[in-house]
Amino acid sequence: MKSTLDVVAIKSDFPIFDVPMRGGKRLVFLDSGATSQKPIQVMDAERNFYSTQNAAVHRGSYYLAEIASEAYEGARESVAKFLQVKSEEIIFTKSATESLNLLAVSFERSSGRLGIKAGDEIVVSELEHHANLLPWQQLAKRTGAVLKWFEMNADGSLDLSRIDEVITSKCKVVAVTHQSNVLGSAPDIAPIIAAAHVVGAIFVLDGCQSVPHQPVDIKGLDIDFLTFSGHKALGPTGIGVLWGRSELLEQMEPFLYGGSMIETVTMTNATWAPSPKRFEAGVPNMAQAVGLAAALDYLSAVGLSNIHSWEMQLTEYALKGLQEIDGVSVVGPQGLANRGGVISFVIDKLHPHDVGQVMDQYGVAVRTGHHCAWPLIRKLGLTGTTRASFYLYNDLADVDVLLESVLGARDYFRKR
Amino acid sequence: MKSTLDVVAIKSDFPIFDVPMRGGKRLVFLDSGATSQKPIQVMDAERNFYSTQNAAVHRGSYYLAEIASEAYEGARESVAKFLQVKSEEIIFTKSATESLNLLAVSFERSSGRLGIKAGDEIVVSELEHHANLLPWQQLAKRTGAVLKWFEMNADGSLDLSRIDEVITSKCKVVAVTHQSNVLGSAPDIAPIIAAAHVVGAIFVLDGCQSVPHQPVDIKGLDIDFLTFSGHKALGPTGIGVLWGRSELLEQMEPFLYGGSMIETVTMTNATWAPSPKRFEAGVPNMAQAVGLAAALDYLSAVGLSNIHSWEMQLTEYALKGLQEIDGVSVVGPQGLANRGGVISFVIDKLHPHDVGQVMDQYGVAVRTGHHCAWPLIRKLGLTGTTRASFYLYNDLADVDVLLESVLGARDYFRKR
Amino acid sequence: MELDSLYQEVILDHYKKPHHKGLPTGEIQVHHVNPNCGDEITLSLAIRDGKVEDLVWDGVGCSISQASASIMSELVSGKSVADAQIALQEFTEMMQSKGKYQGKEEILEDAVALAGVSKFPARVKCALLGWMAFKDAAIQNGAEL
Amino acid sequence: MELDSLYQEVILDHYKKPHHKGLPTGEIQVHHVNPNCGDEITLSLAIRDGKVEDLVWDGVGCSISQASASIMSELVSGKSVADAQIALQEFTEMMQSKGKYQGKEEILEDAVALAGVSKFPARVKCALLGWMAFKDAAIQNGAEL
Ligand SMILES: Cc1ncc(COP(=O)(O)O)c(C=O)c1O
Ligand SMILES: Cc1ncc(COP(=O)(O)O)c(C=O)c1O
Repeated sequence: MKSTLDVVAIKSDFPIFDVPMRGGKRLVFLDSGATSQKPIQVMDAERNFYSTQNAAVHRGSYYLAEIASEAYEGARESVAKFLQVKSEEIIFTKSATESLNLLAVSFERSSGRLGIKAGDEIVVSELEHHANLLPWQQLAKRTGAVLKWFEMNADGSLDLSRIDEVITSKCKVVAVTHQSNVLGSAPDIAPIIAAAHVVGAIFVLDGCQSVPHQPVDIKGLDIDFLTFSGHKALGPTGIGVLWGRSELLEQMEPFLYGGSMIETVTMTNATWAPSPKRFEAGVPNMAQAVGLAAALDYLSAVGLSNIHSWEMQLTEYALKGLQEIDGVSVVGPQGLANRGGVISFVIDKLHPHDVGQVMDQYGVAVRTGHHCAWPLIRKLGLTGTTRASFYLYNDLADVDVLLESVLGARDYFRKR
Repeated sequence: MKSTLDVVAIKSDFPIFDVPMRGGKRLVFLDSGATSQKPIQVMDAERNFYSTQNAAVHRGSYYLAEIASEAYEGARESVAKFLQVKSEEIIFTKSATESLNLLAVSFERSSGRLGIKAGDEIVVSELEHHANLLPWQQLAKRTGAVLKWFEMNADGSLDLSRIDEVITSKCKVVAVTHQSNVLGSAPDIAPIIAAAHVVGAIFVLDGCQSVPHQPVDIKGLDIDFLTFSGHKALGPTGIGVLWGRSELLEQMEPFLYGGSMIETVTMTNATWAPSPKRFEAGVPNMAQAVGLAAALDYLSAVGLSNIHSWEMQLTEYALKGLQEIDGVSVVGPQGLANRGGVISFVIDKLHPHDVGQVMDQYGVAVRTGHHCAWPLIRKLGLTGTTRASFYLYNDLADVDVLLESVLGARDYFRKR
Repeated sequence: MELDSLYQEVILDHYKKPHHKGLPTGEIQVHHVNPNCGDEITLSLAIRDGKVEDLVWDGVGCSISQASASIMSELVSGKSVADAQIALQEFTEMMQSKGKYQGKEEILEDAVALAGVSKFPARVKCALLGWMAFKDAAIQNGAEL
Repeated sequence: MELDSLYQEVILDHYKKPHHKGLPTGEIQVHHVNPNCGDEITLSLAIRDGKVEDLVWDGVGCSISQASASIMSELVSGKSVADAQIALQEFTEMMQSKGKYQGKEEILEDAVALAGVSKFPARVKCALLGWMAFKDAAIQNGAEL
């Protein structure tokens, strides 16, 4: 198997891999599904902002404020270029979680096509991360709207057999993930998007697990909103992106109120600036925006297609290895079709916490538990899984240690 | 005049002061009221987190996740120590703006003493930054509550003569700033806090302009909530702090819904984790929390009292200089009583934008306009002011350049 | 001094004695604001026989925003909508050039004096305020811009 | 191996054959969850003559949370509330010691085997789950803890 990318060179950009783990073991980081590691380029971009450009954007007419504004708006343009959308359609949030809450609350406050009221229907799926379930579930509770969902099949795909019952003419919003953060399965969203648009509903795509890992064609998908988190895409913590069609953003009420998002203000009244400013109240997360732009530049330089195909090679190798170990069951899709580089598995009847603990002794960082997708885990009749997720800095040796540690975990408890 | 602190040493910690401004001029940064500059210690703390500790907190049982959690929770403890409150009372937000919106929305969703409903009264003041006006103004509009406010006197103090009419038994929340970001005036909040508590209302203090600049005694003030922004306190962008009494936080509904803030989740229902987790949905701004802790350590090492008295010396010197220039009027408090290191002024009938533009040629970074406090500016019968704000890295030479540039601005337009 | 390229004499002249400034009386009045600095402008006009007429504006703001509105109103008043559009486009291009494009004097007349503004990104919005109000008002009066 | 200090034999024994595990039948049932990993416990007990009695728990979770609940129920059952409280305090102190405090065996009995857990911060909550449920249930049954 040959890598489509130079993993050795890539790894050397990430200082964390020099840090010894418990017992001096080298770090085998297989938890990029939770958060990614950061290359020096991203740290340098932030430091450079603080050292040479830092001032409050959009608020001063002095030189440094001009430079800061250019850096921040330049970051917006970078993100727009990365997603191949218009720059004014990019809103910086603090995380995908904030983006999705922003949408739910803004819809609650808006009227017309985007407004949510009693009797309206909101559709999600059983695959969703809590961040793409709870804002909608609670919005439904607050407004009297009805929350509906697509059920999940055992292979991690969605049951679309009753799509016309799930998405009806009462439906206002459909919010679905591009890829499950637990199983790695990529649901067949095309028919869902089409069905949503037939009834005039808005389609929101949770791109947290796809945007950092593969080319995502927003126009081709014909979606209305997309979000992802910077920290899962080599970027800093504390920054998320919300993309939306400008004609929709212009109709939406604000989420956070404060400085820089207004047009005029009196004690009793206020009007709002156009988007994206309308949705960016306060002094923004400037350094993080600049850091995220550097992260996306890094990803683009390596190439999203290269990253994706390399992750799929790692996934193939890991899947095969795991499936050959007696006592190990891969949960979700067993093959390479309709999936990304995230694998969940269980060992014997062991609790994932115990499994992860033994794997940790090998320097392996995997996530254990319900992965913030508790309904999905319950649907599978489990209390949790152990999850390995890959990124551009992982190599085949990492998978070898993964397999060794899985065997180790199994045997540690079998023997005792 | 002798400095209570070693400004030369301090300045050398801030790389931005090596950056040449327009025309090669040195940076005279007098816009810390908008955002502060960052010392290398803060940049190093963030880089160190990303290079040696980065993993998703609270979500993994592996070594790196443990270290990351310790770093993040350690930052919470640092902030708590800085404010002399309990660690579990510290909530990390992205900014003061988010903190204040969090409170307003949480009160909208909560019931009992904290719940806001039609007919309830909410009290602010004419001094408020948009971030402490609009969330309450819009909350009132959404719920049918009544927004009331303390009027401002010409010297930037609040008119408390009718305090009993402003704060009545219908009052649920009083939200007031500790110091005006426009005029530097520090309103007399003690009687307001007392009046709020007599009627059982919650008192929220906007500490954006005080916490970074002077010791703030939360217990002594007897307030219920406090917020400030990291970026104004030498910290990174993208982090804010909300402190609240734990018995109140425990009664409050969440603001953002998502991962890590839950207790249990099904497709139709959810229950919430205790505070502070309840209010920190998603992978948090970990690096920024760590960076903020380093910033507060820096401030503590210099000493908040030293910083405050130095700023007051700079203010005295600047006030005197400005007041001596023909054509210049200082707006707000004319003396040193009840104020901080923020000075607003106007020159002749010049528009502040034009003034700031000339001052920029001297390397002076001041803010011009309404400073996100438009009602205050209107109340003064102005369209804007020019504002100079001081911090620990400013020195008397900075004030000299300020005065020189003010003269320059006046004469540039007088001559033509 | 770089500043003098920003504050050219014609700009200060227009600032001190603005043209076409008064109480807008037209039926359609547009109100534009620059929320960053609080500059405001109200403007009305009429379009008769394809020509821009009765342009009157009022406002508060910095020398750049006020002078630019004055120069704009002088320039487009009496012009055909088509010519006004050409001027608007030329001006916008100049403003977005970051100091690189000086603008054609035969199109922009006095407005070329504002070329220096484009080197100061924070001021570009000031210079554009009046022009955007004009554009908006013209469209609301049925012009196709 | 560091791991063996975590997974001591008595822990795995309790995990495989948990004590006092069954369907809680008391009137007051407490339900505690560790939201990070989804571990759950339901517990009921009675307090008679100042003694902890009828303690029964059910739950799902990792070996540490299940074993700790089992060891705890064995330890406090039949004890006076005062003694149970002493054990609870001793155990909590040990758990928060980051591996530095081994706990007194005369108070904690089998529970000292859990000392190693305190070196693994992410597992401390697992070990405490049953104990916190016990504390809650005791308080709800009128004990002063
Ligand atoms: C008094 C006051 N309150 C609130 C804010 C809002 O802070 P931020 O923009 O960091 O959210 C500011 C600063 O902009 C301020 O000066
Ligand atoms: C599919 C999915 N959606 C949403 C989120 C929430 O992202 P964040 O925690 O960065 O806000 C995550 C990750 O935690 C995720 O994997």
